[in-house]
Amino acid sequence: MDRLPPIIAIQSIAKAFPGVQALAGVSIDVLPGELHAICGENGAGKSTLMKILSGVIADYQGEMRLAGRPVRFRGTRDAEAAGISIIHQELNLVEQLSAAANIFLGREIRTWLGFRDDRAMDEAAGRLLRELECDISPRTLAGSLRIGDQQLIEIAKALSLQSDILIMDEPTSALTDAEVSRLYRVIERLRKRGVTILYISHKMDEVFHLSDRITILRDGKLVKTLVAKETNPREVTHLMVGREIEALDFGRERTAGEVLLRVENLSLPWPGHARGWRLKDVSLELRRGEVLGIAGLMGAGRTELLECLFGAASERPTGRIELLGRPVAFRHPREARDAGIGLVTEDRKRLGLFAAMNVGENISICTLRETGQAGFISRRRERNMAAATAERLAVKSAGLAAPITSLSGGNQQKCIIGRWLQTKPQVLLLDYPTRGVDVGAKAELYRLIDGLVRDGIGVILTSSELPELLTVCDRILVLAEGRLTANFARGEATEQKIMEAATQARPVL
Amino acid sequence: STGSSGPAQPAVAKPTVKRIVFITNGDDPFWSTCRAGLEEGEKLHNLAAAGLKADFDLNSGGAQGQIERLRQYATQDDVAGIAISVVQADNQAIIDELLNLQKKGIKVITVDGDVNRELYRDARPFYIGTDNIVGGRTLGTATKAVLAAKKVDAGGYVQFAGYTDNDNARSRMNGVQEALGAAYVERDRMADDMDHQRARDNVRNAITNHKDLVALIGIWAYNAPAIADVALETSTRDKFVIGTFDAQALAIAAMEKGNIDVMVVQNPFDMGIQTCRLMKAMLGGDEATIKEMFPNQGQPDGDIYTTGLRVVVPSADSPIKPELFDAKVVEYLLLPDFKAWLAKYRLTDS
Amino acid sequence: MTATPGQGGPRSIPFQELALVAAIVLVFVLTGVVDRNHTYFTSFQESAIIVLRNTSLLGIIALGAAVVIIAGGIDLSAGSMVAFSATTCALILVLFADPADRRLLSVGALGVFCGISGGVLAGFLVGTLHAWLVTSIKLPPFVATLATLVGLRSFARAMCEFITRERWGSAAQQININTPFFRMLKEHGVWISTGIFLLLAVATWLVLSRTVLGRHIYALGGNEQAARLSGIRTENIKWFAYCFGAMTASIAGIILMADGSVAQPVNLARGYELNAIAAAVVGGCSLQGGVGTVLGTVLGTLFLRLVIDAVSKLIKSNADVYEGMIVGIVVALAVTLTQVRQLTRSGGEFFPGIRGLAAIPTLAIAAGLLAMMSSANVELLKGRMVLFGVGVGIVTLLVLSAVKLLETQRRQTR
Amino acid sequence: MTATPGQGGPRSIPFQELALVAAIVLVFVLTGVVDRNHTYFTSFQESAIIVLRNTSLLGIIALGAAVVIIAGGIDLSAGSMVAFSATTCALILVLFADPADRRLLSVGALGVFCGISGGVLAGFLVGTLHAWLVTSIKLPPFVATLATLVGLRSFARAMCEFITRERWGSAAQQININTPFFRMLKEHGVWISTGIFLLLAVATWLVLSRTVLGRHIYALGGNEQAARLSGIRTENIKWFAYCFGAMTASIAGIILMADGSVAQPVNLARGYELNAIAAAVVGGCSLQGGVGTVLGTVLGTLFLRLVIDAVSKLIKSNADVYEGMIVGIVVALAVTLTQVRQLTRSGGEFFPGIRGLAAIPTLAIAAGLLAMMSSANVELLKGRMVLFGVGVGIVTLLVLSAVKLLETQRRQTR
Ligand SMILES: Nc1ncnc2c1ncn2[C@@H]1O[C@H](COP(=O)(O)OP(=O)(O)OP(=O)(O)O)[C@@H](O)[C@H]1O
Ligand SMILES: Nc1ncnc2c1ncn2[C@@H]1O[C@H](COP(=O)(O)OP(=O)(O)OP(=O)(O)O)[C@@H](O)[C@H]1O
Ligand SMILES: [Mg+2]
Ligand SMILES: [Mg+2]
Repeated sequence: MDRLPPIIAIQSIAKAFPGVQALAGVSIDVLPGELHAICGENGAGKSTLMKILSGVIADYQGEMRLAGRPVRFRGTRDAEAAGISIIHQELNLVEQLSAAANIFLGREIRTWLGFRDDRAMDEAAGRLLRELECDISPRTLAGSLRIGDQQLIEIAKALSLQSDILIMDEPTSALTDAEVSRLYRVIERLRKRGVTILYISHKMDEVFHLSDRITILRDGKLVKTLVAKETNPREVTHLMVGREIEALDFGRERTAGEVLLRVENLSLPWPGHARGWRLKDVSLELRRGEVLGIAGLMGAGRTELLECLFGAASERPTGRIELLGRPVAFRHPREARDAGIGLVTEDRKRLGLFAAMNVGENISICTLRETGQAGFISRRRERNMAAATAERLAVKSAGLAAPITSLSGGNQQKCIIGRWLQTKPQVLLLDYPTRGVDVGAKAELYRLIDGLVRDGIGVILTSSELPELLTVCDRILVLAEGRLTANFARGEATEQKIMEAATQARPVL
Repeated sequence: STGSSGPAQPAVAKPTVKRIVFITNGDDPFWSTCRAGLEEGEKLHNLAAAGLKADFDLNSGGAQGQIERLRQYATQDDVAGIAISVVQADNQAIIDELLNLQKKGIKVITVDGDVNRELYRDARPFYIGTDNIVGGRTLGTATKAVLAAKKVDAGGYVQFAGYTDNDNARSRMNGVQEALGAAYVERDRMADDMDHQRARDNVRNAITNHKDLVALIGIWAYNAPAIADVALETSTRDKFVIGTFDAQALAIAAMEKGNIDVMVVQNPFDMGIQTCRLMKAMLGGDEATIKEMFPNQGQPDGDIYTTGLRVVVPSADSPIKPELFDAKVVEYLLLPDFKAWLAKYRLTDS
Repeated sequence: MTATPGQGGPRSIPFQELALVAAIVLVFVLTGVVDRNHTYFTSFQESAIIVLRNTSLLGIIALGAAVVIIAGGIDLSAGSMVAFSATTCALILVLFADPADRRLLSVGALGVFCGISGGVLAGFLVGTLHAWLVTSIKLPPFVATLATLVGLRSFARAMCEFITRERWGSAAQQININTPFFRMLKEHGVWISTGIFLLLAVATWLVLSRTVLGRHIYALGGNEQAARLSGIRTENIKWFAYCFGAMTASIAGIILMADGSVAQPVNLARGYELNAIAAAVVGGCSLQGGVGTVLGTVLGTLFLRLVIDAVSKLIKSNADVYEGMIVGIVVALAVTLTQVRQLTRSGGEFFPGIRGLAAIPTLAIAAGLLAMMSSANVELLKGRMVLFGVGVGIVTLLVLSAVKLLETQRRQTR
Repeated sequence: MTATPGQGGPRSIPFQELALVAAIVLVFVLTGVVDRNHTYFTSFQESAIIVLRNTSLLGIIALGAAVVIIAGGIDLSAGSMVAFSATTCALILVLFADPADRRLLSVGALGVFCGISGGVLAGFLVGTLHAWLVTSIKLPPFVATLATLVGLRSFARAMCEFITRERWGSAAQQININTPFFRMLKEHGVWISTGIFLLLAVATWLVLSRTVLGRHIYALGGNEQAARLSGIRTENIKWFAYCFGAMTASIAGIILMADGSVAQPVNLARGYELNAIAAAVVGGCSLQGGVGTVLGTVLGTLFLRLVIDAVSKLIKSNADVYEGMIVGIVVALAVTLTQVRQLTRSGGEFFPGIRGLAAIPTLAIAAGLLAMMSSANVELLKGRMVLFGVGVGIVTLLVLSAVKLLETQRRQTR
């Protein structure tokens, strides 16, 4: 295998963005037909490298050889012409267009008159989706699809090119395990066809399940390229972060206190949808000092559940919610905030960050009133409070005045958690806080959560990564199609059991 | 080319040359004729010799625009005199600025559009221009004559203008109404805010809305072609008598085609000339000329110099006859003669 | 602006268009009946011609505006562009005509041809300028076209003065066009402009709904980044959109010039850009981009103009005073219509909190004043106008307050 | 509109403001020197007063526009709001005055008080209406304020005609104000309006940069969803922003009415909204929201007005012909300035592809025509104007082509 000449030879490629050196002299050889995983912390430069490889970024230093020939892509079209296609980390769909239109966007099929041939495209798209074992109609609007299905559209789009080099940048970040295993099967088929795949993921199990070789980046520099069979997750993560991650088991000897939050028969309608509800008769309680995990497939309604508890749901939920024994019905996040609840949203960029503000302002946004009197802000106290929080959470940044956008994903997440810690919440709702966060940062977040519950607040945590839930949570509830289908205590839960509960539609309780 | 008469002045002219600035109330072609007159007067009365030059400033900004300009000129110390066609006769702010200019020793007169004489007569020493109420009466009389000739002794009519409560528009309309008398009912006075497209739509709507119309009266210059065109396009020309003010190129063309029965034409060209004459006299302290222009100064309306009105009719067989009008005020012209006069001064409008 | 998902998506657009058709028929019939002269029925043709003339003129510009809006941009400069192209065309005629001939009678076929193509070319150049400012200088479309909105008109004025001064010896602020060709154009003004409008509409429809370019325009408006990452040359799409917008405006400019047989840069087509945008919006184009149809735009324009005309039929004199209100209300209502489903479904309240409480008197006062003023045109209300107005105001107040109460009730019970 | 990340971000704002100060000084000195009367030096005070008067008037509106823009909205209705509040105030005076007294001399203190508070209240109501349309009816701000832009003015006209007809027997389209109080106001017009302007500026500055409300306004403009999920009552913030915008406009309306001693709804303050937005944008406010400062806005307004005034000093008469061009160019340049760093550093080309190729002649032609027209004001160029214009055009063409070539070179070498 190693005897073959590399199909892609990346030679000392460097790319600088204003402020950051995203890549510094990275050289990688990718062999034909192999699945080559790229690992690294947030901001290591993985996506940037892939963007260069797929012609999205055209100005960079260094050179690239494709099957021996030097190439320099001006745009994505050049790359596609050269047989390289990419599935981007972020969803890039036009919500107003149909699934088929999105799949063939930029490469529309024409009739002999030069007009668009929508029927042909619909048929082709249907075929691709079936290949992905996905049953959505090619005519449905992309905007009305669930995140998971949207991700699958992206994959179908990349596959439609039939290219012999495929780049996947965190394709599973929005997929459920079921969909992930579907994707695995697709990948297998592709590899049989001899397609070379570059695969980026923060999930070690995926990396080791799929890849032949693993290249590790750190701070835009190449650390090492390893053969998968000759290494192990521990070594890889070590190389990624440059230090050991003690995979210690959190939550030992934590003791749950009185009930903070009691939810009875919470239901959330979903007008104009066959199912009719996003949540149905959900009952749960959260005790002081415990981490309550919520598992479920994409679209199961985890986000909606947290949104309901936080008074941020699009519809008005029915049912009963008690906070410390008092019944509450929040109509606005403000009321929830004042009552002592905090929500760290799933979609950091869209729902969390204020890109135009600096780190300090992002941390203090919820607690400005506390800083001064009569609606005025005391800059000094604001700064002190923010500084204290940043220190407590060990936010790595060039000071509070640094623009929030200059921080890595994990640190941005810490800032948002810090924002809510400043409100001294009783209950903290964390909606998949480790999404797209690298291993190092994840470990820190786990430790942080552990510390918080020990200080006597209650945490509800959702995640699509079961090991994470199993590590951090004292109890794990499972949502399936908006209903609670299981309730495991620490210890009795296994990935197997959770998946069973998550995939069954009818409630057992 | 007479570039020097342009909106902009040579930046290196000697500062000893003082400017007389003429500020208009709008940007009608009417004013191009007046400007031509001003340039003519500049030569005729040899302003250059007196270290003067006339400068034409078209204001398309309404009252605010005029106020703004008057303030500007108050700061520029090469401005010796201001001749202005006041856009709002009752506008106190404009009056204030006029007085302020005179306090600074700048000579101010009004041309074509005067201040409200009951209230602000002393805001300017002299006025040069048409007597709009007389103008209105003249047009009314002429229109009535044509109606009579058509054996139409009753019916409605509509008057069109830019702003129906602008002073000269109002007095013209009142004059028309007065002269047409009670036999004919004024159905509407339609304002178009000086939007030419809307001027046309107004005529269209008037025709569809009022079934008994016998006459359409254009009060401002651009209303004339608007009326003629619409009458033509709706092939209702023969239903109406069309009388208009001023003579835009398009209006003249329309009258040639027989689409306008009568035009009451002011003489902006003469206004320009007289402005130069008066200004020179005022600045040069030439009492004789002033006396000559305003013989009965001090008496009522002794501060008014009326430039002639002209009634222009298509041809000699028009029912409108010279004897209808007071020859002292009104000059009766057939279209060909009028065009000849225009040609003499290379003018297109009046 | 908060995105309104699904708004005007394929499913909802027919709704919008059907609603417009219904509204158009309704307005037509109602006006025909209520109008004292029943003008719409008695003299259908004249009325139709008046409406057609304005519709086609506005519609041509609206098509351009629609394409730009669908592509996710905005073009505020249409009105000035109209004036600019008209002036350009007129000035070219001036140059071709004999200096003594200020009525431009002596302009031959060549002159006319150069004039027209000059005007259209001006549109192309301005469109290119917009695209350049937006794509290369990275100005927000609003700013770029705001700059040309104010810039182009004054540019046209300056050119007009300069060229006439050089050519005729005395500067003119407006140029009268008696050129035979344009007189002819004017004679058949309605039919020609309507023809051009329909032609353009069909062409635009073809492009938008049948070609790849059209798909890319929607994609660009819907999600620019996605479009770019799909290998679409978004800059070129924008180039097309802005050129199309400017060129439709310039065509309208030439028609307008012929129709008025005068080119007057100062106030020719002032504010048309807003009417065009309004028409497109009424037709269901979303300012967030990616949503809108040609049919909708055409219907929107027709509806807008019809309503305006209807009012001038009902209020016999000085109807133009009310035109603005009509347009404003129509626009607000039309866009509300596109949202109405979201509004009702999401149990959203109409008058939430103090904010809502404050909105109620506002609406009541507006309603009252409107009633009072419009009552001036109704015979039997003469003299009782103030009473009537106050009455309507109070009724509105009560009704809205009731709504508010119900909403509060409902939220309590939940 | 394509987001321009980091534009006017915390660090770059001082730059913007310093640049403006420099520009202001430059324009002042240059004009003072070039102007043949050296008016700026010889009669500094009068000139200053003129500039101040216009600056303060526009500035008051610009402050409102800035707050709305920073809050992520847009208010197109300012100009109409000015006319509306002026008309409201005037009509209240009419009602207080004796019907025979059309110059409103007989209006007492009470009448004046009611008039002024009526005008300001009108602002508050309109602002509330905007907030209601945007938050409850979910109209995009552009649409909502577009509707009021066209609606309010005609509403004002209708009211004016109606009330004057009822009160005086004959409808008037404008109301002259000779009420002693407003005469007095007019006497000290500059100082009062400047005072109000500065007062408002300081207040706005305090709110924006020192209060929680202000921070929330930035947050709302920066990321509405996140703001809401951070427990900010975004609807109320919008309510404040739109009310502030409308009320500043209505204050300006009353000042303008006093200054012109006339309330003329038809064309009072037409297009001021765009000048106000332009001033805010020149001052560094980003239309994407979340970015902008009071100081910047004030400087932007001053700069804009100063340039306009300077031109009217240099071009002695009919300067307003060029005003539009000035504003347009200033706006385009100012916003370009805020981007210039991104442009250069991200290796962006100025004339990429055919698009760039097409832009070059466009710019060359514009430059040529501009040169030709402005050359009319220079003695020694008389007669050679066309030559000069063509020359400049060609030079521009060559220079830009050279740039284009270099860029192509550079991308080749890469
Ligand atoms: N368009 C851009 N402008 C400025 N900086 C950027 C841009 N894109 C990436 N960066 C910076 O370049 C560095 C590498 O980014 P990149 O997205 O490649 O990291 P990554 O390895 O993909 O991280 P993640 O695992 O979160 O996807 C980061 O510091 C990021 O902030
Ligand atoms: N059909 C849909 N239409 C509109 N929004 C949707 C739809 N489905 C999901 N969403 C939104 O997308 C986000 C996440 O999608 P989803 O419903 O899968 O949440 P979830 O069940 O919590 O799953 P996850 O937490 O893994 O994203 C939520 O904010 C949800 O409101
Ligand atoms: Mg990445
Ligand atoms: Mg979720």
